[in-house]
Amino acid sequence: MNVTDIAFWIFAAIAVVSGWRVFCTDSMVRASFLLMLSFIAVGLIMVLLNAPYLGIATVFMMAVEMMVMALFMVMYMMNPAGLNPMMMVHQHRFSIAAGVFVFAALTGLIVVTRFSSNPVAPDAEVVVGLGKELLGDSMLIFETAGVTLLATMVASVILSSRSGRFGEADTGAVPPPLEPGGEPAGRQPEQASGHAHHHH
Amino acid sequence: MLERLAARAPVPLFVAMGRDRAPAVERLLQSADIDVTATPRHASILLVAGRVRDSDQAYLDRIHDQLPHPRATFWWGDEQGDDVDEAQRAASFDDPVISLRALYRNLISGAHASETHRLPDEPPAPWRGKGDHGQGGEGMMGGVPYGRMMPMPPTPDIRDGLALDVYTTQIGPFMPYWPAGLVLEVTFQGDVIQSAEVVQPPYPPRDVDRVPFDRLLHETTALAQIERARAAHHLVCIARLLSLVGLPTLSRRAQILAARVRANETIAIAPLRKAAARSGLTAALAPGLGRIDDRLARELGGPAQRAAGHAIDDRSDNPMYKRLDFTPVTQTQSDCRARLAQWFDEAEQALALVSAAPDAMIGQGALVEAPWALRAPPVDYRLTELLPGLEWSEALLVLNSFDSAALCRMAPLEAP
Amino acid sequence: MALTGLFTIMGTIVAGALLLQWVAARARRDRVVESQKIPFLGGSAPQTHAWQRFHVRYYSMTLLFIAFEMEMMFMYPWAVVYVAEGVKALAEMGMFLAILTVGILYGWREGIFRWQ
Amino acid sequence: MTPIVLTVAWVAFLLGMAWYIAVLDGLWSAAREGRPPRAPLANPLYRCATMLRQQSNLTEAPDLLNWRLAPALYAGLAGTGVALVPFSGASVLADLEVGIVWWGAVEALTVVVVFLHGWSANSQLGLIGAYRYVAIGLPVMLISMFVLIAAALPAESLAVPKIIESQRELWNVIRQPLGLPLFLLLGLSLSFRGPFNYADSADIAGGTAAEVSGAPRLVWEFARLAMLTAVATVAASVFLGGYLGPWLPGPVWLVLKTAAVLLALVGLSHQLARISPSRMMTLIWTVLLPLSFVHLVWAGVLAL
Repeated sequence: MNVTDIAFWIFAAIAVVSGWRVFCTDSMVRASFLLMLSFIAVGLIMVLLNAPYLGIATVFMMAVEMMVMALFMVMYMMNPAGLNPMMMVHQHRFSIAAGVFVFAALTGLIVVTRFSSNPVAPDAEVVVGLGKELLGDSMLIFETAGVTLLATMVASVILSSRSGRFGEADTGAVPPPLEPGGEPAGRQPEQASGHAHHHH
Repeated sequence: MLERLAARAPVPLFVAMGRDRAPAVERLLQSADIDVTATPRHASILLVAGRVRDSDQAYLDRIHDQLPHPRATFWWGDEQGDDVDEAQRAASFDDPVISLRALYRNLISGAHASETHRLPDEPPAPWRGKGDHGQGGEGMMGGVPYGRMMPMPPTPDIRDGLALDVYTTQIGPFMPYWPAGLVLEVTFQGDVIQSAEVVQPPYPPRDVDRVPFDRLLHETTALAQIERARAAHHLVCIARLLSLVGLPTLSRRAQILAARVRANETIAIAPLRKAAARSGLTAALAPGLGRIDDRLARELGGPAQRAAGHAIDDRSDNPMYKRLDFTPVTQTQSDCRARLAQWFDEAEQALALVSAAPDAMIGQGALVEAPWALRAPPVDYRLTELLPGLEWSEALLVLNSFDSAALCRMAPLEAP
Repeated sequence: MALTGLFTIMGTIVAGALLLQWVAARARRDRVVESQKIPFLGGSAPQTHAWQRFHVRYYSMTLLFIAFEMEMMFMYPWAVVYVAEGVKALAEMGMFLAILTVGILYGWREGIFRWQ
Repeated sequence: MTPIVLTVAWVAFLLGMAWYIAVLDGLWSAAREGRPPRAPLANPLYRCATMLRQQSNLTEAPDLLNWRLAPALYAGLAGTGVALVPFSGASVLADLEVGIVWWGAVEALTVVVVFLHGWSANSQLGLIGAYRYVAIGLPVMLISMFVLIAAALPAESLAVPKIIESQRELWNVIRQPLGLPLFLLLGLSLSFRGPFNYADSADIAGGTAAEVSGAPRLVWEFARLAMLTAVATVAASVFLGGYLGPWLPGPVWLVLKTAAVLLALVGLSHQLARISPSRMMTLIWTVLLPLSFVHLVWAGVLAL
């Protein structure tokens, strides 16, 4: 066992343990950043596999994304810091069954797959290769991804932003009914605008 | 070794500002031997400057307990403190830096014992062993986990209507960059103020700024003295805004200028104004931030009224000022920027008047505009209407764009 | 290996920093009493815990940001082959910047770069 | 053996530079206020001793683990930032092929640890600081990505040593003139100083550090200075040619250039007023980011 092997096992252990702890903590912030830790460990394993760009980019992206996820988790989950302990998992039997099944299926796949033994030379210029690929054969995929991301930007702004060119987005909006043709669900807005002050 | 080094550090000091000590404290803070901290957590000595209202005592005790050990209290110019150790007080006319240093040195070496807590060592509500998990909480949001309730139930936000938790708390009276003495009950969603109610009004204008104007009631007073008091008052107001936008060094320069004006030295404000403009002070105040309507501006009077474009100034009718061709300076926008420009303009104008007529005297009882509006009745437009909808840093800028007289009149106590 | 270097310095500094906090805490044994634990609010005490469903004022901006950033991750490998690929890469950059500019312009028009 | 020697060298460098920044801060404010500085060289040490002697504070039900980890991780991240930079042609601690991508990750993780520091205290002022910081820290990151990608174009590599070698003829600061100023703004933001102090400013009573005292605060303040040093070191390498220079040995050049960049950073942080977070966010997206587009186009056209 050389240093790389030891590092792999350490990162693998971190990835699995922190991924499991995500479901055991009460705090949304801790859950988000435990997930980030898990992803970072996976990213570092990718670096060990001689994919430095993909590995480090994973670390980078996951740090940003889990940060944003933490913002939204705290914003919308009751009791975000978990001051009162709560159960973070639901539908226990179904989840256990699904977990066991997926684990078995993936393990089976690993066992039956014949991985090619075509190791990348340690001095291969993988980042250059990646760049050539992006500007070569995969150009169309890559351009499509670019436009898709633009659509994502526009869509996320439309969905999340209240202010806009055409006035407030939720004017006249009512929640959907629980059964077809029924009463709108949830609390009814008192007035159309959100100018209700909090008095006590 | 560590102790010897620590003892030579500037004294980390948190100031609890009582009434009428502000000018002295401002002088004290210019000493390089003092580090004024923004929070008691960073301080070793709690400086109680001047008299604290009886109703502020509980707040003071809480601040005291928030200082980390080793800690000590120092009373400056508070005549109540006669039963206090000699090492921990100074008369109001003394310069306390030497005493403060000695106290701090002894505190670090252990010769002066660290003070114990003043409030009971109890959680706000008993929680140990209660609730489903023994931490005081019940269900998802109920109970008192670790001694406190969870935030209040959601209400729609006044900006974007999202119904999220609200956080209600009192703030003040010993908050940095906060009108001294003011206690507000503020409701937040995130960092935006949803509502604010006055619990305790701020202190009225400080005695030091009143001296020449009070004297004018009974005797003839030099114009120079009156105008210097005005310039100093305005410079201190400017200094507060300067440190609020992250220019502490320029702020200290403004404080030093104010002290020098009071000491009858000749100073120029233009270099400070230029440095502030170069640093982007005006840009830091968003145009339109803290704009007040015309009615409020007229009711507030003083610089706030002139910043709204009304050239109303008692000095216009005074023969001595008339002879000096005095015309009031005004701005038009009536926002924070305009009030800041008004302070600068009036301070510069005041010093110009001093140099134009260094020996002029104003007759006893003459009507001369004070640095702030003197008309007494409270206005019916309140801070409670000015602050909601503002983000926290904006709210602080708006609060600090008024002088203490205007704040006092906008923050009367609600009738019980 | 590069990771060894990163982990050596990270580990050294983090361990040192934690050790310093621990040693200093052991040297001073005064207990933090309950009244000392009250969060600082200028002398006032809060009614409730501060941890709340905190109203983020820039939520739309963060969503735009994520998409923006993902787009930019393509640019790192692109930068490496830029000189070799020449004009093709330059055109590529035009495409990138056009997409990003449209994203910014749209977000700006909808007013998402302000506190909501 | 070499990683250990280099680690010791870099830690010593960070400590020394932190002291240097603190001294500069003292001198600069004294000069601007027009008073003599107080024991300029020893004052930072005195302050450290004071913090070490102080009790470490707690709040009601804080997230203690993250509260204590955040300052340590922040300092550690600064360490991994400088590790990318070679002292000379041969001695680099972390010879990462994708160095500037890791630097991006350092920026992203910095946002995370600053947020954690403010969140963990369970106090409103800390929360305000933490959330404000995220609003500014995230978009500023984009600017730095553009600037570093522009620097990678002529080098045809994402590794910092290669970027330095590409400057043998001409430093990037001349070739890509907008890069250094934009990167310096990032430095102010990463260590939240002056106009970018949205996390720990005085209007929120110290913000994320409002409830921190004693040794944890010392580590936090050190980490801020270490991060500023890391930014300056990377800036010195990416824009000013790092260890390249005549007559003097490479490491000396690196230290000198870093010290010069730090001087500029300290000056900037004392010189500019802070605007409200909302307007800063608008400014970054609508002015600074388009400016970095222009920068990239400039660098791209020039590199062909």
